[in-house]
Amino acid sequence: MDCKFVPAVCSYCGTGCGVLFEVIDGKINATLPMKSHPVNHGKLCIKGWNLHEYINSYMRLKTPLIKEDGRFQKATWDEAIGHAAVKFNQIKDQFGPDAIGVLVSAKITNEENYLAQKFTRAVIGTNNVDHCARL
Amino acid sequence: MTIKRIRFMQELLTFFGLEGRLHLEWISSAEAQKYVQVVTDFTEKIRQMGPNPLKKIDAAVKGAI
Amino acid sequence: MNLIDQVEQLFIQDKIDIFLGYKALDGHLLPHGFTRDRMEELKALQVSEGRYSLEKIATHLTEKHPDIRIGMIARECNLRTLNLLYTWKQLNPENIETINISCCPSPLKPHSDCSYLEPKQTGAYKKTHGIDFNADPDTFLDDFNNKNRFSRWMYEFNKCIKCYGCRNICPVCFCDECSLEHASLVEPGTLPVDVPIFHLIRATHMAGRCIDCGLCEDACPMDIPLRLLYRQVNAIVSDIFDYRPGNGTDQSPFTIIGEKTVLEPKPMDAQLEGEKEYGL
Amino acid sequence: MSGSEGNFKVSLVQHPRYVDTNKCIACGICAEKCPKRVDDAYNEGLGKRKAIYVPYSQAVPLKYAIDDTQCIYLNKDRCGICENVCPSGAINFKDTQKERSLHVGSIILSTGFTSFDPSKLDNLGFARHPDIVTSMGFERMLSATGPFGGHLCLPSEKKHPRHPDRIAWLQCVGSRDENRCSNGYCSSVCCMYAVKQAVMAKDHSQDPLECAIFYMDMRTQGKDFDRYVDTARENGVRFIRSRVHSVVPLMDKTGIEMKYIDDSGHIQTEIFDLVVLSTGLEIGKSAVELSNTMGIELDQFNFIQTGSFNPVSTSVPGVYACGVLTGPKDIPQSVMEASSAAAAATENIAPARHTKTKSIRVPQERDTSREFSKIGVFVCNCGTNIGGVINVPEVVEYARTLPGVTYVEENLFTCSQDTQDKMARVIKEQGLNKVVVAACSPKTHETLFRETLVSAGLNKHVFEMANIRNHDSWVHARTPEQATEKAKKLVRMAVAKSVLLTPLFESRLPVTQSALVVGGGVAGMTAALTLARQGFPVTLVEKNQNLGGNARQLNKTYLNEDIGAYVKQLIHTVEKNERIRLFAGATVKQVDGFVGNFDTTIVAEGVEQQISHGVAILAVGARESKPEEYLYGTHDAVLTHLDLDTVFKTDENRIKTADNIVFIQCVGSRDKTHPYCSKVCCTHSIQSAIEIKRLNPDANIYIIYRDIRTYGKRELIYKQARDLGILFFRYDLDNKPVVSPNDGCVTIEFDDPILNRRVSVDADILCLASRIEARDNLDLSRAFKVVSDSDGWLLEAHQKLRPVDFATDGVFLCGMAHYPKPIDESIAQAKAAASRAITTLAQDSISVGGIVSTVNPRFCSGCGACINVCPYGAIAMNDEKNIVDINSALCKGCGACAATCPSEALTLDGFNNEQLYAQIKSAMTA
Repeated sequence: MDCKFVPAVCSYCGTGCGVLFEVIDGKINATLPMKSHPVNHGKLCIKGWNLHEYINSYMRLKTPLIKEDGRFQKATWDEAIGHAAVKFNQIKDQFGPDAIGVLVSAKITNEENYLAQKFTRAVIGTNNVDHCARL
Repeated sequence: MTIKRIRFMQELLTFFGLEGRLHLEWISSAEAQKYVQVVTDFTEKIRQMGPNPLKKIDAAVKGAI
Repeated sequence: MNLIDQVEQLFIQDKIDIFLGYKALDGHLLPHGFTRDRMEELKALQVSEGRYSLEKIATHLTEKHPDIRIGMIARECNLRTLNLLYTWKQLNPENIETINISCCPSPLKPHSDCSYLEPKQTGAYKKTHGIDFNADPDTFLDDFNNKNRFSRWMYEFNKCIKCYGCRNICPVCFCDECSLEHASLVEPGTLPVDVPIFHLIRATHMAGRCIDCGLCEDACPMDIPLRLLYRQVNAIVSDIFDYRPGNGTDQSPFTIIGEKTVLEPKPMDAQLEGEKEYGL
Repeated sequence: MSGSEGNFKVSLVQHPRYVDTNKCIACGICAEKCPKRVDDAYNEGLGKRKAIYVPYSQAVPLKYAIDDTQCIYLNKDRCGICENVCPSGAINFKDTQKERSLHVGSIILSTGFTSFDPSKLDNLGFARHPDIVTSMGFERMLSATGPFGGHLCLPSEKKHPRHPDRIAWLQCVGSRDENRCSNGYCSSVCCMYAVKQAVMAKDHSQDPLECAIFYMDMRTQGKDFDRYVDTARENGVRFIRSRVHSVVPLMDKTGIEMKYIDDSGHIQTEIFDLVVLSTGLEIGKSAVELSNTMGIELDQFNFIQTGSFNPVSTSVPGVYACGVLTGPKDIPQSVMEASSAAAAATENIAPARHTKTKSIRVPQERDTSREFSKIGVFVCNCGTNIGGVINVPEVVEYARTLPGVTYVEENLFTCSQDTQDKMARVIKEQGLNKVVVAACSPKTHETLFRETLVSAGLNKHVFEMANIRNHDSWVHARTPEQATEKAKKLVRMAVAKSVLLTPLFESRLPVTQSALVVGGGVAGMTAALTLARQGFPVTLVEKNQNLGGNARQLNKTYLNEDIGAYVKQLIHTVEKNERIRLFAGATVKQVDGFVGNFDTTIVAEGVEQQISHGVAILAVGARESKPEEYLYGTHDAVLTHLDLDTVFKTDENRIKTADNIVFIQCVGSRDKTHPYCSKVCCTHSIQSAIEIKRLNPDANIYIIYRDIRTYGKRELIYKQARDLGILFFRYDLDNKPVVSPNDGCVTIEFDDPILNRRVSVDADILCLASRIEARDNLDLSRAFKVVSDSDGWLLEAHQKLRPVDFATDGVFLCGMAHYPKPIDESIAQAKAAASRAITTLAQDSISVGGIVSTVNPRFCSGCGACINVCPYGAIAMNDEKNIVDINSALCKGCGACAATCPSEALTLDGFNNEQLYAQIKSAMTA
């Protein structure tokens, strides 16, 4: 058996609380607040406390899915990205770039958010980009 | 068992500032008079104490939402 | 013998399978499970000021491996927790080895008085509207009348953001199904939380269980004086039943049928003078 | 009666009731309207009732009857109001006397007693002053259903109720009295009930109440009785040892004067407001006539003659008797005898068991699990009981609006047979899958409605009652509008719960039809033999190598029957009986299982053996304690009862040559550390004293006692002893006799309260009535999950009403393990225990499930809190899974575990949290 504690930053919002994952036998078993973290001082909100739940959730998607004939089918990343690119291009061609909007999330990193913004403005060509934490 | 739990709850409610709103009394099915007396006394006591302050909070919370 | 040698001995004598202690990582002292496979790690074993609930980790381990033998660093509060978990059959005392350490710098203090938790600063606004962290249950009862106690607690409870941190961190909360998540008792999806039902439920469930480690108050992001509340819970249980959770492995008075303590129902008092009006 | 044992023909006369019990629903309108007021015999003439009446409020069946000596219609052919007002047409003035003939195998007589009528005693003033009442009358006065509604009032002041300040009880009225009446026996229950009445009167009274009991000997020999008396004394009940000569109502009506002689011999006068005569028990005329008709032998007091070894058998084979009919006795003893008589009466006709049983055909249960709730609500008017206060049509309309309700109906009497038939039809036609009845208390009618559900193909647990009568119309009769609102809420709550009701299933578990009896004394052997004769295999486990227990050392019963010979015979019969498997020198090691299916490990001579049995009877007895005072063990002249009985058998000469023999009573009993009475010693000492007198008429015999407790017919030997010149001296706990050695004899010094002098006797034999003490039953009680009281006696389920049952099903007790008792009572209790055991053994299977707790293994964290709170030992830890298991055969559905479980892993089926929360929520929403 094996029991270790892995520090991490909560991915839910921009606050950046320090969390500690309790890992037993290689599986995340619980989330703890990091007592010595300068941001949260050993406190968490309900989302942070339940970080481990979604990691282990049976409902979590592990591969991309593409809807065919009204049902989701498992697909590879290449297929999914290709499919999305085709569809985006179709919309852009038919209705113009402003018909597309992008909503980004606090659950991804700053760098990824930057990329998303860049993608929206430079690739799609619209300013329709927003972030959930702006609410 | 009951007496323990109720006694604990009474003390706890006192700490919360809800003193005297919980009462326990043993009344057998043959003690109709006692039952009436206890219920009347307690109703009167609660009436004097005024409405449950928690209801106010409930209303305030609902109003806020 | 120093701590590391002691743990090494336990491994050598084959008394434990895992030892729960602390290890520094990037300047943070974090809990860690030391095992025989990686004895070299033992050199990094430390005692931490920041307290994590090692017992809770032990129960998690026991859940996965029922026969695992666990060693751990134990302060006074940890020992009380362990006693309580033995009482409630969540850990088997035969499978637990403790290395007792004192809460530096002072030697062990008496029950419910941990040096790491005091004094705590209370802001001016909170002092006028809410409850001082460092209040004593008795002085709190004396200082305020029924009405004031009520409004002060309501002020505190209304802040609750329902993070469940108090329950999650609690070393003696082990239920698989928690009443606080029971939709019929605590309405899901609303804030503020059902006041004061949420905290009353937790307070009653703490009766005969709370070992007063103070972790809940520590974990509360809204600064609700939970420790004061559970100290009063403990005081009531101690007054009525002469029972102090974690001081031994006696059964909780709430699970003993028949009267260990002879109690009479409380008589109905006269109405409380001059307290007809309650304010929020 | 004709015929003989096993084949009796009995003809019965049933007197007309003039009310059809099938139609009467006990609404009470008839009595309300009946113009004829009559003295209420049940309330001892203290109150009034009508000519149409229910004899008393708990009467079974709860149906009215017409008193044909008082009814105006039956006597003068006028009135007939009840017939007009009866909503169910139950009155039948043409009812006639019916004769019925029965063909039976055995007959049990239990016609009880009548209370002594004190009006014959002119010195006690009864019937000449209303404030002199009998104990039966006072009992009614204290009762909430009595003439004064439970308020303690003087019967003399009808208009302005006045509370008494001082009440006196006079003991032995019509008992222990051969001069003024011919009842020489002790009624044995009056001391205890007088103390109880005094305590209750004090409780009932708001003002301080002075209670005084005038008595001769305080005969509170029953289990825990002495403790009760001590508490009463501490709470200020006065006990005055004096037989009151006369009771004189004062001319100026200020009270009742009583003159008595106190302990020091002075005449005292006291004035009381109320005097209660503790009247004794005697056999009524009709009971005597009945016995004479049947040819049953009676004793000189008209009690049925029975022997100590066959306490429930009469002189006519096949006819048995129990209760006060065979001698004065209290409730527990009567209940034991009743079970005992049942066992005796069925012993010879056991092969006929179940030959006349009919089974009911039940329709197939409909599967409603995939259906939406279709709730039928039946609102009852209960004649005018509910309809007279509550606006029932409004409630009905309201019920229609409730979610899930598809059918609502108003009934005049929901419990009547035709409505039940209709209900069953409606359930089928409308496809209802839940039923709510808004009527009276589930206590009385729930079973009936459940049967109706079953007959309509529904599970009996998808049923809920709203009590809009007892909880509503009766208590809020003066505010009908609010009562109607409350009725709606009650219906809404019941509907809210019923939505969540699910079918609960009961299954049958086979019963191992054999018994285990622990203890091979007289009680154990009798129990084993009774069971064996009823056809059940029995395993009898005795710790010693020999059967017989304490009885082997005993000499004679108070009726002069030879115990030794009886025990020898009994042992022989037990050993001969092929259904009894005997394990001597064996102990019980471990008990697994539960009622119907026990597996017990016994150890006999070092060999372990597994026994399967359905029930167990614990008859482990008690033992004589060895006194630590009065030179016992240090001087040869000092003996205990058992020692003396041995002397009778082995060394008669020692008795024949003794000059002085002294008995000291209550040695180690009734003191601070052992506050109980050993019950048998007074009789034993006197019996021994008489036996000594027979052998050695010149011997001087002194009995030093505290209260002589020769209860019941034992009083006769007390009288005989006094006639024989045996001397009795009373002592107090703080003035015990002093014993000192004096060569071959011992000198006993004590105070004689009558001479008021110190007396000393040189005794050749000093016999100590040493305390009977319980054995160490800790292991046994743990194994069988039963409990002992603080004195060590095994604790029965209910001290009065279930004296041989334990709270744990399938385990019974008898003999001295329960409490010290004489051999006749042990035998009666043993048969009673066997009788109760047969109620389980006679079934081939028991019903398991229904309203019981279940555990959700997913939520159980194995903390074990529920195990501690279960009073029936139904929960056990499953060590493998670290969760608990509930044995639904033992679970009684009390719900203590469900209330204790912090995780809500345990639920009480039919009362689970969701259902209760739903009920509460629906009550709270406006």
